Amino acid sequence: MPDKPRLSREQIAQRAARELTDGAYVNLGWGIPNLIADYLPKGITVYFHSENGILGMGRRARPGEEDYDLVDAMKVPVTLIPGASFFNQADAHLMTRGGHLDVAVLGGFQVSEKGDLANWKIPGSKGIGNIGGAMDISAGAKNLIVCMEHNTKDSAPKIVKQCSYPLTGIGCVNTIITDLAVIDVTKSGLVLREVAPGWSPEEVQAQTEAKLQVRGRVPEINLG
Amino acid sequence: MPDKPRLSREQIAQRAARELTDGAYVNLGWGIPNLIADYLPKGITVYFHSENGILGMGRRARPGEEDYDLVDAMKVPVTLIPGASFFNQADAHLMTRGGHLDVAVLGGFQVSEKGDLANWKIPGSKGIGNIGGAMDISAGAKNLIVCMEHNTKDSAPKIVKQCSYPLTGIGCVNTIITDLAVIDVTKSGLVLREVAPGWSPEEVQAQTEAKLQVRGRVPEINLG
Amino acid sequence: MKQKISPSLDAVVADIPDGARIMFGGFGGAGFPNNLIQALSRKGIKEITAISNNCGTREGELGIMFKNGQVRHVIAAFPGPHSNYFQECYAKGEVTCELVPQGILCERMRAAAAGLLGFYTTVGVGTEVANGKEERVIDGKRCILEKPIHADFALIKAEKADELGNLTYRLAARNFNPIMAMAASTTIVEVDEIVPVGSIEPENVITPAIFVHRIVQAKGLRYAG
Amino acid sequence: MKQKISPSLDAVVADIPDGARIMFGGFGGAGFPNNLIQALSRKGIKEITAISNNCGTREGELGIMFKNGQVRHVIAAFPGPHSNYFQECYAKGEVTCELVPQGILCERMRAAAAGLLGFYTTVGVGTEVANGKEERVIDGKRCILEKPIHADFALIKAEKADELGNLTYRLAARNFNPIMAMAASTTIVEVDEIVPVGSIEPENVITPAIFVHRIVQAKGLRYAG
Repeated sequence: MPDKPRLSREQIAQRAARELTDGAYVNLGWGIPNLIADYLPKGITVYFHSENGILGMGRRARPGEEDYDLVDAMKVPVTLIPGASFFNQADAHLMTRGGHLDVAVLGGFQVSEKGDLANWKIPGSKGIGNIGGAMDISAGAKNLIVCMEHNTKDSAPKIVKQCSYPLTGIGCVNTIITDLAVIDVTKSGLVLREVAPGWSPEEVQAQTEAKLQVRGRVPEINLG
Repeated sequence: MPDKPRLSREQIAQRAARELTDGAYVNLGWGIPNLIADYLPKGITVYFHSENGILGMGRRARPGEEDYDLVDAMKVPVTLIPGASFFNQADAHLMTRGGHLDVAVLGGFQVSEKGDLANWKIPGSKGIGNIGGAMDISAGAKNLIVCMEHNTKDSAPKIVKQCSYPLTGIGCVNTIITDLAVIDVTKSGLVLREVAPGWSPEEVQAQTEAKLQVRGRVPEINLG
Repeated sequence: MKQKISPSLDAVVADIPDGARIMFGGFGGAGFPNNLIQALSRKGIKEITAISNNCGTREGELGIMFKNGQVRHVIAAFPGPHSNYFQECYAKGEVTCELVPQGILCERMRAAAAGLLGFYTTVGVGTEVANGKEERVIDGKRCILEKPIHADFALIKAEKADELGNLTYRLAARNFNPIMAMAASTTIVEVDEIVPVGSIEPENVITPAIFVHRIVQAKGLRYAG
Repeated sequence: MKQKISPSLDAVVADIPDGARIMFGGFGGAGFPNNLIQALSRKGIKEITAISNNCGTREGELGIMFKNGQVRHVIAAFPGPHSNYFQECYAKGEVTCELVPQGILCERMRAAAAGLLGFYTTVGVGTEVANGKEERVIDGKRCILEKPIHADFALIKAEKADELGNLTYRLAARNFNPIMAMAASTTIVEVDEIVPVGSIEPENVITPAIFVHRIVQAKGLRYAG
C-alpha cells in the first residue's frame, strides 16, 4: 500500500460539503458525515434534517447552552436556525423514504459496484446490531453520498464487487467520497471522478476491489 | 301497511342520542344523524368529530356568526366547544378507520340481516355517485348505528335479507334505529330491542324483509 | 436562501403543462386554492387529471375547470351533487372519474408522500370500490390492495407562509392541504399572508418548508356556494 | 366530563398486566416517559413486550426494565450500544428482539393506528430485515410486506395536557410520542403540566384528546446518559 498521505476524516467531510447546494434539505448520518456541517461553502444555507423530527438544525450547542429536548440523531444537543420546524418521527421518515431530502450522507463499511451499501453491522460482532434510520434513508434518498475510508484498518478494500457485510440497502448509493477518491455509481458501474492529491487513478484502483472506470483525465480533489 | 303513527325524523334522532354516553367521540353522517346533536341527554359532553379535521364541534353557527373556514362535513358553519382540536383529513380518517371513535351514526338506504350497509348510491340514479367518508367510517367504527326510515316511500322494507343497492360496507352495522324499531345486529342475526309506541313486534316484522328475533318482552321506545 | 416566492398567480402556474396530474386542496368551501385555480383555468390548460375531494360547486372551486372543459380525468371521493359542470361533462363522457373513499384518498396520497408502494385496507371490501383490485385475507380480515396516488403538482391554500415555505392553516381550512403538499412533486401554495422567516413557532408549523416549492400571496376569493 | 387525570404514577400503571405489549416514546434522551417507566418497573411487572426505538441507557429510560428482567421481547430500531442491561439479557437469551428500520417502525405503528392491515415498502429489501417477509415487485420495484404493530398500552411523554388530554410537545421531545399515542389501545401520558381545557389553541394541538386515555403530572426525571 503506497505510503502517501490520504485525506483526513475532516477533509473527506470538507470535500463532501462541496456537494451541497444553497437551500438543500440534507440528512447527515453517524461518523464522518456528522463532520460535514462544519465545512459548508460560504454563503449557502442548508437545512439539516434529523430523523427525530427536526428540520433546520444549526450548530451544536455550546457548553451551558444545551437543551436536552433539542438533540440530533446522535443525542448531541444542537441549536436551530430561523425557519426550523418540528414534526413527529413518522413524518421525519416520510421525508427520508419519500425522496423529499435533496441529499443524504451516510457512513459505510462497504459499498459494492452496484451501489449496495453495508453500514449497520460488522459480521461476527456481538449483539443484534443497530439499524436506526439508515435503511429508510438509503431506500429513499434522491442523492445518497457515502463517506468512508477507502480501506479498512487492515488495508482491505471497502469498495467491493459484492458486499460481504450485512446490507443496509441495495443499489442505493450515488456517490462515494473516501480519503482517496470521489466515485460515482452509474448504471454501467463505478466511475472515478476525482483522486486524492498525489494519487494516480491506477494507485486508487489498486486499493479498490471493484473496477473503476476512468473517463478522460481525472482531476485531484480540490478542497479550496 | 298499518296506518299508525311512526316516529318522526327528529324522534329517530332523539332516540339515537340516548345511545351516546358522556365523553364519547362521535361522528354524525348526513340526514337524520345530523339532527342528533340537538337531542343530547342533559349533563353529558360529547365530542363531535368531523371528517374534515375537527374534534369538538359545538352547535351550528347563528346568523352573523358564520366563519366559512369552520364548517362541518355538510359545509354548514359550526362552532367549537372548549378543548376542540384541528388536524388534517388523513388523521381525521385515521380516527374513523382505526376504531378511535366510540360511535358513528350514518344514514342508510338498506341494511341487511348480516349488517351490510348500503347508503351511498341509488341504483339507476344519474351520475357516478358520492362516497365521501362513509366507507372509511363504516369499515372502522367500533359501534356503527344506522338511522333511517323503516320503509321506503313506496313502503318497501329497507331492512332486508341482502342489499340490492350498491354497498357501503359489509357486516359493519351494530344497531339500526328507525321510525318503527331499535334493532341490534348480532352474530345470530337481527334482534328486536324496542318497538315504536303502539307497534307490536309482529307488526314491525311485517314491515321488515329480514327475520327479527324477539327475546322476551320487547319494550316500547322511550324518548323521555 | 432559495427564492420560493412568486410575484403573481399567473407566473406561479405558468409552467404547468397540459395533461398534468394536479392535486387540489379544500373541503366544504374551506381551504380551496381558488385564486390558483382561476389562474390555471385562465391560462387555458387542457386535459388535466384532477385529484380532489370534490368537483367544485357551480363555477366555484374546481367548477370553472369543468365548465371550460379543461379536465380529462378526476380522482375524487365526493364529486358532489352541486358540481353541475362536472355532472354534465361526466354524462357526456368528456370526463372520466375514479371514485375513492375519502380516507383512502388521503392514505393513497400519503403513501405516495411516504414512499410506500401500496397498503391493505378493509375499506371498500365487497363494494364497487373493490372492483379490479387485489383482494386477500390478512389476520382473518378481507382486505384490498390500494396503490399510491402521485401528482406532478399540488395547488393548496394555507393561511400563512414564512419566506421559506413553512405553513399554518386556519381552522378547518387545513383539511386535505397538508397531505397534498407532501404528495406532489411540486407544491404551490396560495396564502393570505407571507411572514418573515422565524415568525412561526417551530412547534406550530403544520407543513414544514421542505414540502413547499412555490409561494404566492393572494387575497382570498371565496366560493362558499 | 370523563375524568382522565390520575392522582399518581403508581395508580396510573396499576392495571397493566404481566405480558402486556407496551410502546414507549422517546428518542435520544428526549421525550421518554421516565417516571412512568420507573413506576411500571417498581410495580414488578413481568414478561412485557416493549416497543421502543431503543433499549435505554444503563439504568435510564428502559434500562431499568432490562436490569430487573421484566422484558421478554423487544421491537426496536436501535437497541443501542449504551443499553448494557439489554445487551446482557440478549446475550443470555433472556430477551428476544425484532430489529426494525426506524421509519418502518413508525409506519407499522401508524398502520395499526389507521386501521391498515399492511403496506409494501422498498426499505429493507435484500437485507436481513426482509427475511421471512413476503416480497413482490410493484411498479418495477422490489418491495416487502410490513404488518401493523399494535400495543395494549403506550407510555408517552408530553409537555402539556389539557384536562381532556389534548397534548403539546416541547422541541424534539415530540419524536415517537404522537405516533404511539395513536397506535395503542390505552395511552397513558406523563406531562410536565396539566392546563385547563381551552388553554391550548385548537390549531396548535399536536395529539388530539381522542388518543389520550390517562394523564398524570410528573416532575421530569431525566436520563440524559
